Amino acid sequence: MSLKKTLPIKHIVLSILSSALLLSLLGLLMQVKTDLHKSVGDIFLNLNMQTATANAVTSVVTFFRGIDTVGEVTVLFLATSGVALMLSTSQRTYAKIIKQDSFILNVGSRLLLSVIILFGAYIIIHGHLSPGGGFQGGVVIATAFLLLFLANPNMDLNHSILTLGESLSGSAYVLVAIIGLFKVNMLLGNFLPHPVSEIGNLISGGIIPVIYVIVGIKVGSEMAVIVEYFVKEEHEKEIENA
Amino acid sequence: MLDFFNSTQSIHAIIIVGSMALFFIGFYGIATQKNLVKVLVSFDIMESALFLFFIGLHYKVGLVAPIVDDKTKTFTGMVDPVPQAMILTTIVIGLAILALGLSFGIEYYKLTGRNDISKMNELRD
Amino acid sequence: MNSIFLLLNILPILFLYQFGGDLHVSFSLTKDFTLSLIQTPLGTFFAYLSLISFLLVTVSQKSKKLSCNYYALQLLLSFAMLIIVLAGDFITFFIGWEIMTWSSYFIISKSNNIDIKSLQKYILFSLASAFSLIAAIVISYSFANSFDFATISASFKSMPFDIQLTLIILFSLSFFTKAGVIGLHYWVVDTYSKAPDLFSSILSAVMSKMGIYGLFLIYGNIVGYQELKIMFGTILNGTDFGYTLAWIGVATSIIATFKAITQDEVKRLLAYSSIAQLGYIIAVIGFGTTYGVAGALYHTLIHTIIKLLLFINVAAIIAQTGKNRFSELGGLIYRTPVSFVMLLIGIIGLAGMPPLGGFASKFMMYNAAINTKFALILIGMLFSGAASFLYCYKLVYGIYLGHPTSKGLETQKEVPLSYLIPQIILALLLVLTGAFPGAFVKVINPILTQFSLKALPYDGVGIMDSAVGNFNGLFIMSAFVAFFVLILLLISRIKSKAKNNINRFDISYCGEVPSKDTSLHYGFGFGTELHRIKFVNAILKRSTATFYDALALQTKRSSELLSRMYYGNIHNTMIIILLFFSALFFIGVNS
Amino acid sequence: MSLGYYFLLPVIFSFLTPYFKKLGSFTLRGSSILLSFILFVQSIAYTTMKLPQISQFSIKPPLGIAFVLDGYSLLFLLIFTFSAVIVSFYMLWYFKVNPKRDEARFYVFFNMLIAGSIGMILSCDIFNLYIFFEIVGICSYTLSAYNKDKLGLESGIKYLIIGSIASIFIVFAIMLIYLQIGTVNLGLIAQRFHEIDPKISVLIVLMLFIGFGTKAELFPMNFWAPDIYQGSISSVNGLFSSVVAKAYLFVFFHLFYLFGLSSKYMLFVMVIGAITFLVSEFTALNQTNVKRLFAYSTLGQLGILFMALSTNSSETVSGALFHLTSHSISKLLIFLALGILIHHLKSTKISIFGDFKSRFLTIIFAIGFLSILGIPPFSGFVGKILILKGFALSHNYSAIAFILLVSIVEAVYFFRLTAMMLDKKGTKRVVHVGFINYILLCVLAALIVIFGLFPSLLIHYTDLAANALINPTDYLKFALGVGL
Repeated sequence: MSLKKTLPIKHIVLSILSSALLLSLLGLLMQVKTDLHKSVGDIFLNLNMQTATANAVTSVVTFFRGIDTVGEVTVLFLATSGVALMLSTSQRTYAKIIKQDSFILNVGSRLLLSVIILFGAYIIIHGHLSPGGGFQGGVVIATAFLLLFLANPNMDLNHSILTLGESLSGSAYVLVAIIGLFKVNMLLGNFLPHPVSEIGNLISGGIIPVIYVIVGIKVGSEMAVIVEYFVKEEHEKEIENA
Repeated sequence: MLDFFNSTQSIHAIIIVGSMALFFIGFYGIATQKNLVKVLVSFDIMESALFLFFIGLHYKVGLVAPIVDDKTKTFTGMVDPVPQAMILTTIVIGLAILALGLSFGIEYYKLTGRNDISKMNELRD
Repeated sequence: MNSIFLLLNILPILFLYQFGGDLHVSFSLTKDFTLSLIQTPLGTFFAYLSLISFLLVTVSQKSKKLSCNYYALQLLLSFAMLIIVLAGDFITFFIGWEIMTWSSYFIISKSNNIDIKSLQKYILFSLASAFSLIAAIVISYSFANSFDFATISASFKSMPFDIQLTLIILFSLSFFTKAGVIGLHYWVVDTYSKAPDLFSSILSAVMSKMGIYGLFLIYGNIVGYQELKIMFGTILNGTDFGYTLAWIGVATSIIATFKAITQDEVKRLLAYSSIAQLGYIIAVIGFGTTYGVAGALYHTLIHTIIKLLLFINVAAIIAQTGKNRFSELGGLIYRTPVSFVMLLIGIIGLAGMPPLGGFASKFMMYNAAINTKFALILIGMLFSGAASFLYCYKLVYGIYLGHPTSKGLETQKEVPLSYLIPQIILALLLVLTGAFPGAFVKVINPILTQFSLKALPYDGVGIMDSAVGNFNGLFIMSAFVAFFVLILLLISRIKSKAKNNINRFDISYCGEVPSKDTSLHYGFGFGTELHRIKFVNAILKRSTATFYDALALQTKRSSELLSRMYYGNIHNTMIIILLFFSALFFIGVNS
Repeated sequence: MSLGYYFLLPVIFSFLTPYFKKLGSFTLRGSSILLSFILFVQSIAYTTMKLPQISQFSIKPPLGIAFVLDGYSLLFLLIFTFSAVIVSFYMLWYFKVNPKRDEARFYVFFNMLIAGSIGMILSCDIFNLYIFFEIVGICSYTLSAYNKDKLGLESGIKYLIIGSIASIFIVFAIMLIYLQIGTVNLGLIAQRFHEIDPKISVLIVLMLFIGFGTKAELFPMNFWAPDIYQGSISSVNGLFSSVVAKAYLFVFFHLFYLFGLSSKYMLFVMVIGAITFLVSEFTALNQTNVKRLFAYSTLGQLGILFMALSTNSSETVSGALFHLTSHSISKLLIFLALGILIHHLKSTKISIFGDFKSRFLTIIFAIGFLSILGIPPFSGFVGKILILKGFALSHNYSAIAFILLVSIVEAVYFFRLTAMMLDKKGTKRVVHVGFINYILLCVLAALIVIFGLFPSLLIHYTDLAANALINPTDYLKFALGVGL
């Protein structure tokens, strides 16, 4: 019995099991051949010229597999709603933190805010030209808000603007998808002009940059909301402990 | 020696070994850890291992990122963009689930003061 | 309310009469299932039996204030039984069977003294019966590609022997459960005794007959008595199969008879008696001879009449006095004389004494056993028939004779007319079947033809034919009535002289003086002395309850064991999933 | 109307929910009902059209993603949208008696749950399917934690953990598929699945099995399921039982037949289904919590469905789909009625069945129970007999015996509840059902009876579905974009 207590048998068994699984899986995966068929991706690369988008990943994300992105945005939206449902209560009012915020931090963070948002916007807008895009840029924008919260815990976000951004961008995305149905008879069809000669320019690729901008706004506002909830939660706990 | 590492085959082998090792660290984690946050982190480790695995196996020596610039005018000699797009999507989903899980955990902790998943046993007959 | 449902009960009888044997309706449920109703002589016989029983019971329900639901369910039950006996294919049969099950379940649940355990017993046995039935149905479908009786019957010969045997066993199990063969009778007694009093009569008189109908359907129609003979071979003058079945029936009847004698509750006694009587029917049903089938059919009719009579009688007494045990009843003969006479007629029929119909049917069945030379079976039947005198005696003595054993019995009035009318009708029927046994031959002969058996000879309405000799029911009846009247006159002359001032405590009691509370009523402890006989005690001591209770306990234990897995430790659940994955991985990838 | 609207309309509704909320609860509820109603009516309209139908996104399949509606998915589409209509009406009552709840967010998750389930059955791209899988996942995690009490959160956390495991296996499988065949289109995968190295194909199948099997509540992976039911509100239970579990089941068998696995793994799935059935029914005997009880019953019925759907014979599969439809309706009926009962008696113990007095609810429960047990003349009977008939035609008598024997065990607890309801002893509290619920329960009960009496109404669609499932050539043609 004493042996059982000192030796974590479960852990040992499980680690042996994991390693056995690992080894046999490795044996299997080493045989994986990656050149059985011409993959869809290669076909996409060939087709990519038609979309007039310099970044093939972007065109796959927003156009070829566009409905995936709608779903993804929805998942993020649902997660935000879930977090909000869990962490917000109408009865609970956030007590203001007594701690005085530092002036330098305040000013410094605001200074940085605009730069970060600009950077995020840049990433979003150039999503179809360079690595990056709506998600990445959106998250960068959300970090700007995180910085604000870190510098000034008393800060409140303007929820109505965030909600507006969220709802409008989301609806706009769906609308773009539906307009495609009417214009080019295909949901999420590329109904804006996208001449191949324009490839590499900022305004090129038809709806692709539009979608990425929409996604950027949506992700940015949603991530900001999530960040806010978690930060506020943290502060509340501190108050309870104090 | 360096040539050896510069072949597609050996890069793939390294990626498989590395990512699977990471995967089973996560596997071991979810099997043994009882702290909710650690379990969620283990899931993320497993997911990251899968991302590495997937992206890594689609890299072949000599291919470049699928973006045209002034030098490359056509989409040839580039890596497959689909795995990247899929991984991008999966990352966001993983993030969403993580956020949701953490918010559940926070609420649960507030109510009960516990975060040990093996001790969550209010739901029983 | 009663009148409306009375009318609704008459309607199907008229409807059936209108069709006069040519009913053939079909309704396509899906492209595979066609529900069809076909009128056969056998079905018609059972249909009239059940419909008239329902009518009579509805008449007697007039004095009870029953809800509309109750009547509606009862009507549904009667329709379900109509569907069963008129069904032309197994799906229709099964639908009727199941509707019968649940509608009777809901009626039984309306009783005042029902408990959850008895209800559970009833429904589980009924469902087990139904599931065994459906298993047999789909297995036969897999060979015949049809649910139609005729098609299945035609293709039965071409099935492999083990399938044939399985089918016969499954069908028999299902119908045995409904009829309450010993071992499967666990539900019968509780249900009959705890159901609403008047509904018990339907349970015993009609619903158990559906099991008998099913057995006839299978042995006679689907398999065919000729085929049974070919399948199982012959022994003596009958078939091996019939012999086995006969032993099952005789064992049922003997055991149930002894159990009946020791019961204290009136309806429990009747329930056991019902099991015993159905045992007779099952004993002869498999003979596959004209007399066997005729005896079974005749006894089906007689048993229905008797059990309706007795249950209605007892229900009336229970409703009137509020007592349902022999130890609480007694001495009602002067209070309720008409009921007494009716019960007397009923038990004379039940005991199988001449001149009533009970004798004719028993005669037919003994005859069948003699005919097939199943001597041991005959002895067993005679033995249980003789033993059944005891419970018949207990029934009449315990309720009507002796002295009242509880307060309030002395001032009872005669039961309401609504109870008496059906009883009188039934008693008359019993007398008529006794006096004119030959009339029944005309009913039986088409059925015998349906089973491709030799028809019974018809020698006049009062005469019943048999291989060992005829008996003239009309003659016996007239002789008996004459004799009875004579005796009655004599007794009345003697009685007018006798002094009726004897106190029941005026007896020598071996030096002990009984107090006022000491029950001297013979019906009270009747049957306990049977325990002294070793053979009978061995029967009485054993009960299937132990087996079924143990089964229930084991099920509960295993359920407890299994439910431990589900006491949601999510960590363990995860590990189990991972282990399951690993196990499948090692098995799957390496093989 | 394009199939894409099944997903896009709920999405746009969810995005705009904050504004509906500002316009007042009437608008919110009304628009949600309107939404589910539109989708339901549209699904009915599809029954008159030629199948399969396709709706493409961005680019023609097999390169792009498309929604394909064949006979198999049409049946599920009808079930899901119908359940959505019923539950969205039911929520009117729920929010009336529980006014403090976060109504707007409930509608978001509810509608997306339905939309995600529909997406899962329509999508012909396995990665896209995975995204819908996650949408359904997130909605169900949140809905099971919707009460925000200890029980709710616990069930939410448990569901989330299990869901994460399942999704990791599925992602792994999808990655292996893409590595091997270079596509995620279901049609192309189906065409090329046999080209995969057998060992790797076993691994892929195994991972998909674990992933979808866990969510579809198969035996050794379903220890979490009753907890989830216990922790969430009854209308959500109804959705889990009649929509979510069925959606996972759909995907399981869709992939099963599409990838041509039926010959190799039929016995395995059948045995697993049988064990699920056995274990759940036995476990249910011992339960004292009503929600857990019905959860086990759901697991058991899923077990039967797994047994019957894996047989690869159109007769049995059609029967199983009939049974599935009838089970969905019955379980919805039972859970909705149970919600009313729990609200009035403030308990989830089994004894509440003996404590209420309402003839209407008694009849409703009785119909539900009898239908699930497969007793005529209710719809469950037709499903069960079709399944048994199918097994008989393939001479699989052990399966028949097994199903019937275990069904008796099932009958034990269902009739125990019935007997408790019918028992006259004890104090009984009068339960008022409410007008909306009265209508809803009547509709559901009427459907059960109608499908029992006139099964040909439904059998037409289940036959269509069974043929589409077993022989997916039409589906493949559309999924591959041939001739578009």
